[in-house]
Amino acid sequence: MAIHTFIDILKRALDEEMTRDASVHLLGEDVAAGGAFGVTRGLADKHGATRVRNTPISEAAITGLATGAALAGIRPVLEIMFIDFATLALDCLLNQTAKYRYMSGGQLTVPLVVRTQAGAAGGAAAQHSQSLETFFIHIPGLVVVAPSSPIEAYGLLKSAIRLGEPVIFIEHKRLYTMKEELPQDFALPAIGKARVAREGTDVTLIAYSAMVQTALEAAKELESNGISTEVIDLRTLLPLDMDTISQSVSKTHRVLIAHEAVQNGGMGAEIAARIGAELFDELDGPVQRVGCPFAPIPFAPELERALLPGSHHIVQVARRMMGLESV
Amino acid sequence: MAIHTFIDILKRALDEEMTRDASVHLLGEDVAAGGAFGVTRGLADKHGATRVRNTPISEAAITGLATGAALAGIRPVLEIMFIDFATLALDCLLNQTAKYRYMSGGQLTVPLVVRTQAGAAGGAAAQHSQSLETFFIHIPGLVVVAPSSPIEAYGLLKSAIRLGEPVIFIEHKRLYTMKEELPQDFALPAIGKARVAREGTDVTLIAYSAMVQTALEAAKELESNGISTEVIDLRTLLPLDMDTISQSVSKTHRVLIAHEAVQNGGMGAEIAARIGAELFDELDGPVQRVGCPFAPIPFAPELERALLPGSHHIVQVARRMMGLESV
Amino acid sequence: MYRMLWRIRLFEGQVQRLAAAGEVPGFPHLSTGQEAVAVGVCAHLSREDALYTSHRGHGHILAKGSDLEATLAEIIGRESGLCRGRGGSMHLVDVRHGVMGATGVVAGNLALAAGAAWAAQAQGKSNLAVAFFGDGATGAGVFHETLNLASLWKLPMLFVCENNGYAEFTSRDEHSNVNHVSHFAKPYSIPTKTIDGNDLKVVHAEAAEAIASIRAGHGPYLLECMTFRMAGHYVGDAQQYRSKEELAAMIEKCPIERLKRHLLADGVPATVLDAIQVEAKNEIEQASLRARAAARPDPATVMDDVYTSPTLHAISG
Amino acid sequence: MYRMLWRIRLFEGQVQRLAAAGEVPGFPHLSTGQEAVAVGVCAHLSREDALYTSHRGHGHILAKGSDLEATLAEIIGRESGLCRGRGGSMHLVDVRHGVMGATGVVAGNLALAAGAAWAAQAQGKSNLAVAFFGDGATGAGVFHETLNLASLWKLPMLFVCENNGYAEFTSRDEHSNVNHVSHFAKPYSIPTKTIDGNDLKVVHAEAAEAIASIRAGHGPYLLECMTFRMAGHYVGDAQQYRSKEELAAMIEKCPIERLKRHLLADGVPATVLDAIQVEAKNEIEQASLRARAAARPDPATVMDDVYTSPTLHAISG
Ligand SMILES: Cc1ncc(C[n+]2csc(CCOP(=O)(O)OP(=O)(O)O)c2C)c(N)n1
Ligand SMILES: Cc1ncc(C[n+]2csc(CCOP(=O)(O)OP(=O)(O)O)c2C)c(N)n1
Ligand SMILES: [Mg+2]
Ligand SMILES: [Mg+2]
Repeated sequence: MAIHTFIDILKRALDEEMTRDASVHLLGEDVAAGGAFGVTRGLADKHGATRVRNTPISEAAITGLATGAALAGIRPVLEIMFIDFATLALDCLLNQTAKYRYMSGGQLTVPLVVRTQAGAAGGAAAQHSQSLETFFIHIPGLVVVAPSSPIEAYGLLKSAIRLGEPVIFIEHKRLYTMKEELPQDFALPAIGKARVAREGTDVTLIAYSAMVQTALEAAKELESNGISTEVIDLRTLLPLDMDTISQSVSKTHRVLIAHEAVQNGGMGAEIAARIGAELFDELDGPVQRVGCPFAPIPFAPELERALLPGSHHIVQVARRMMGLESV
Repeated sequence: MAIHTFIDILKRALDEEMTRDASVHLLGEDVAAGGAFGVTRGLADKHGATRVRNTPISEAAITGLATGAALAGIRPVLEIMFIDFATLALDCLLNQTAKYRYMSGGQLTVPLVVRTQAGAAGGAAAQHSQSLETFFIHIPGLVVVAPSSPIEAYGLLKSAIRLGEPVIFIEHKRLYTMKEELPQDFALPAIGKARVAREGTDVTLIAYSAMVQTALEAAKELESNGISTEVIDLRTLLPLDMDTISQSVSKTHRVLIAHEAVQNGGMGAEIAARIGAELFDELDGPVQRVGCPFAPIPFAPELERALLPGSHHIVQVARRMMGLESV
Repeated sequence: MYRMLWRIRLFEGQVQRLAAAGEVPGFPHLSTGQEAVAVGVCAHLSREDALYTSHRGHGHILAKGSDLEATLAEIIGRESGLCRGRGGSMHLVDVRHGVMGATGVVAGNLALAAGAAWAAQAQGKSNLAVAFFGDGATGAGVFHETLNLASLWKLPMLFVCENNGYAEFTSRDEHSNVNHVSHFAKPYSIPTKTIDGNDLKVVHAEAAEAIASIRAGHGPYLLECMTFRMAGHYVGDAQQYRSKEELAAMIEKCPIERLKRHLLADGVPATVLDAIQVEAKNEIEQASLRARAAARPDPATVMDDVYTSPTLHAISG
Repeated sequence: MYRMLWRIRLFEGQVQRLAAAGEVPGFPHLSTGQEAVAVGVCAHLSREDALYTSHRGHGHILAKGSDLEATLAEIIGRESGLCRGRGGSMHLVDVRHGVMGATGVVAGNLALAAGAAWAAQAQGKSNLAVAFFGDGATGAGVFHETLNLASLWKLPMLFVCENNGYAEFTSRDEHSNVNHVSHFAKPYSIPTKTIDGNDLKVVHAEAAEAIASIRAGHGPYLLECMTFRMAGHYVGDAQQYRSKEELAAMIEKCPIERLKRHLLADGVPATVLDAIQVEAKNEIEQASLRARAAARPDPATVMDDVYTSPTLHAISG
């Protein structure tokens, strides 16, 4: 068993999928040079420059090109360097990519994966630190996946490439250097299913992407406070796996949702609304959210730290939910 | 007292603001010819071609241009013809317009109003019918306003122009031909405050934009069912006026939120989450949402009608909430 | 080709009549007056060549071979329509005939056409992609991004601009001071020509040359066809912004009249031409009768085809 | 101007050292080697002229007159920084000196600069707007949309492209087959020149001409300055993608060495030049000491300045 960083394991997943299926092609700014984070380094040498293609800085056109190629039978894996710039691709993703199958009355499908980097990672400031998954969960026709660790990324990326739908695949920058051992026997996870990352009985803590790691830390600390926390890793944000959530909530009766994105109008809002409507009678108290306060990400580290939600916020809210801390 | 359509009254508000303040300028595709719906017809003749400027079909650049002009002391009112194409302007709105004040440490402000048309209006199909307000409520630095009638549009547009912040002003196509009398004495509404459009005691029905009219219809029908409905017209979607909501919920203890946008990840999610967290003890039952099912807007009228939320959906859910209908 | 011109002309006339009668949902855009571009270009395309078009695309789609009845059925929102009534006038797709799609977003699918061209190149196929668009679309950044990509990667793609001098109600000189769309191709060294788009003979010959160049592996080509929008921007547009003189010039420019004169001069008997026109009229009328009699979509199927995988469908919020 | 070249060079050196020492958050991009463009262009600007720049903008901002200490303080995230530590290296704004902003989104503020130019025009003011950007930015659609708008409305705007032959780790020939950025201006009839951006004398003279043309009301102008990125894309970039020969050519191209040779040839004594260099070094060192000693922002103020109106602040979610 080998230990892999998030970066290495993504590369491995891409490499294996390209080897398995000749229609898989990589596209994006600097991808032949490895991309901004080195994920695709070496793949051009191995699979050829046609299948690993550098593009100009034209987010709109390369997303359109990838969509058109997907409609024509290629399986592109497109990298949009930062999710902050995915807005440049959003017209295409919203108005073409996501709607093609529906608008054509089922004649066409768009087997496309858009990999993109999200999240704050220390001083990247307001235009390189955002968590914008909410834009995508509001678009019928898309699938949104956000892995929480190297192993998760490996399986989910492979599943996403094989799915045959347009998938937005969100990689958190802070996870890139995280290491994990890849087990030898490994069943690919199903897109659309969440997983229980840690079992517990008092509070259901729902997270995704890097926040799952933060949630696990918080859960540890909460354990020493006598609070047993069940951590759910959503894996797929769209569609949302309410079954897994519901099973957990029927056990704990308390829910805390944590994400790095701005709280207002964030993913947590939808989850809280669904739980509030579908599991109302199961709840012993209000569903709580921990998210980013309503401001852009500031540059100075003190400010960035002050803004971003961390495990201490989760611990504090969870303690309050258990009556261990006053409001 | 004169009777005005939504279109006429918007024109009147623009005309008056341009007369009051020489820094107000209109920009957009075909605005000198009146725009796609005739809202700005005649204003170029009156205020001159410099202040009412046709632009090329360049949503990204004209939004940037308007933002740069606002930073330099102009008060642009920019029209983006359909909110469906606002995604082409979203990079600018998200990464420049909304963040400028914050990133510059308070040195600059962006007094800009972006008018845009939203909603389904019969056969406009998947790329001309969307309700995309949710993208904007998730962006710190923006203000989002969505009037529900001609009178509302008149006051809110004037207030938005005077506010001095970047405001997304969403006009529902179905309201354009609605007529109302404009009272002579008229205090401009404050941005950020909701209004109670109809008082009631059993259910709080929260809506905005054209859905307020639908909600009022539903409320009438519910009255004949013996259900007293309080209808809240949000007016401003960002920031959200929780005070008005809270007052109503403390009275009715039941909440139903209705909007035309796709329900998943929509505005209603945030409202429901806030109510669920902040007013948990006031609730007699789950907060319910009525929104668009998760699909693009289809073309054929039968399909469009089948998809869009209408007053009968509201009535049905409200009756169920009151125990008058089984689930 | 004379027949196809009439088919399109009469098809658009039929759409206009049905729209006036309230049978067409939404706001269809007619290609009346611009038929020669569609017919002249599509004459050189095979089914495997991918066609993308704009909001004004009925003509292109018919010229590419799509069925009259299924196309009309889509435009009036029937289950038997090309897209089962989901798409409508601005979103026609007919994969069987290589019609990969129309779009209501100006310039919104130009890069998709480049993607089709890239796919053909990557798969070692010989087919090409054609994108039809209006002059207004050249204001959109993605048009320029796509020119760059197409030239950089030598994509087998034909850009066809129908320059009708208008974008909605605003004339070209308020959109750009670049007189000819072909000028935009020059920095990229994309071969380009500005031609008379109302003369089918010219369009046919120039399209042949352009497509031969693309098929020979010389990369993209841009054809700017000067043409004339005989109808308003959309059905119902009163066109107060156009001068009487301009509208009067219409008959002179009409591509059907022009071709008719050519053919008569070439010795084709008028009776033959008249017969074609009558046949086309009958075809359209028959297709229209059948399309209008066809079933409307079942509201219960409204959630079909959002996703491919039924598992995603089942649990999607 | 020789002094300003050194100021920028040594400023960037200081940023690089501080970054290596972990004192600079994020990933600053240095303009080392490209100083002549900043100095030669900004020499002609007044405070009222609006300057917009890219992610590689330190030099432009210093040349426009911003304070060394406040600029550095911003780059290391202090409360005394230009933007109170909110912006950082890629988001420098200094309204007092007409520095309207840098951006981390490639090409993201070109249209904003056009907006500043339009505002000046609409307000009847005589000032202009300058936008600095890299060659990579020409791949972005909004660059072309902005060229069109600027030429159509005859905006008083100077486009300055620093063509350093690279976008990140990929050389220009993988981004476009258009050799010169100036070619993009041609369809719009925007006057344009491609010049040696490493020779301050050349830049200064050509910028004078361009700006005179703009101030005379002839509309926008595009200046393409061929230059050389002496550092990596960002601090820490190992630059394995560049050849030894290419890096060796650096010293030959260095704009400071070039100007020095000019000045010596003109008879300026070497001692004078050396003294300027030493003074610049002292200035930077003093500014750096003060900036590093300055207070860090107070975390309690993190929600300041999201909105202007306190009422919006108070109730925003
Ligand atoms: C991105 C976008 N912006 C605006 C519109 C509204 N609109 C529809 S058609 C049109 C004019 C298009 O002009 P042109 O490309 O010349 O095509 P034509 O209608 O002349 O065939 C506009 C502005 C749109 N559909 N898409
Ligand atoms: C819209 C966008 N896409 C991608 C990036 C990532 N990125 C940052 S700098 C850069 C290269 C820019 O090249 P160029 O414009 O030539 O400027 P240079 O770095 O050479 O000064 C890229 C691709 C970005 N910042 N913004
Ligand atoms: Mg046109
Ligand atoms: Mg460069």
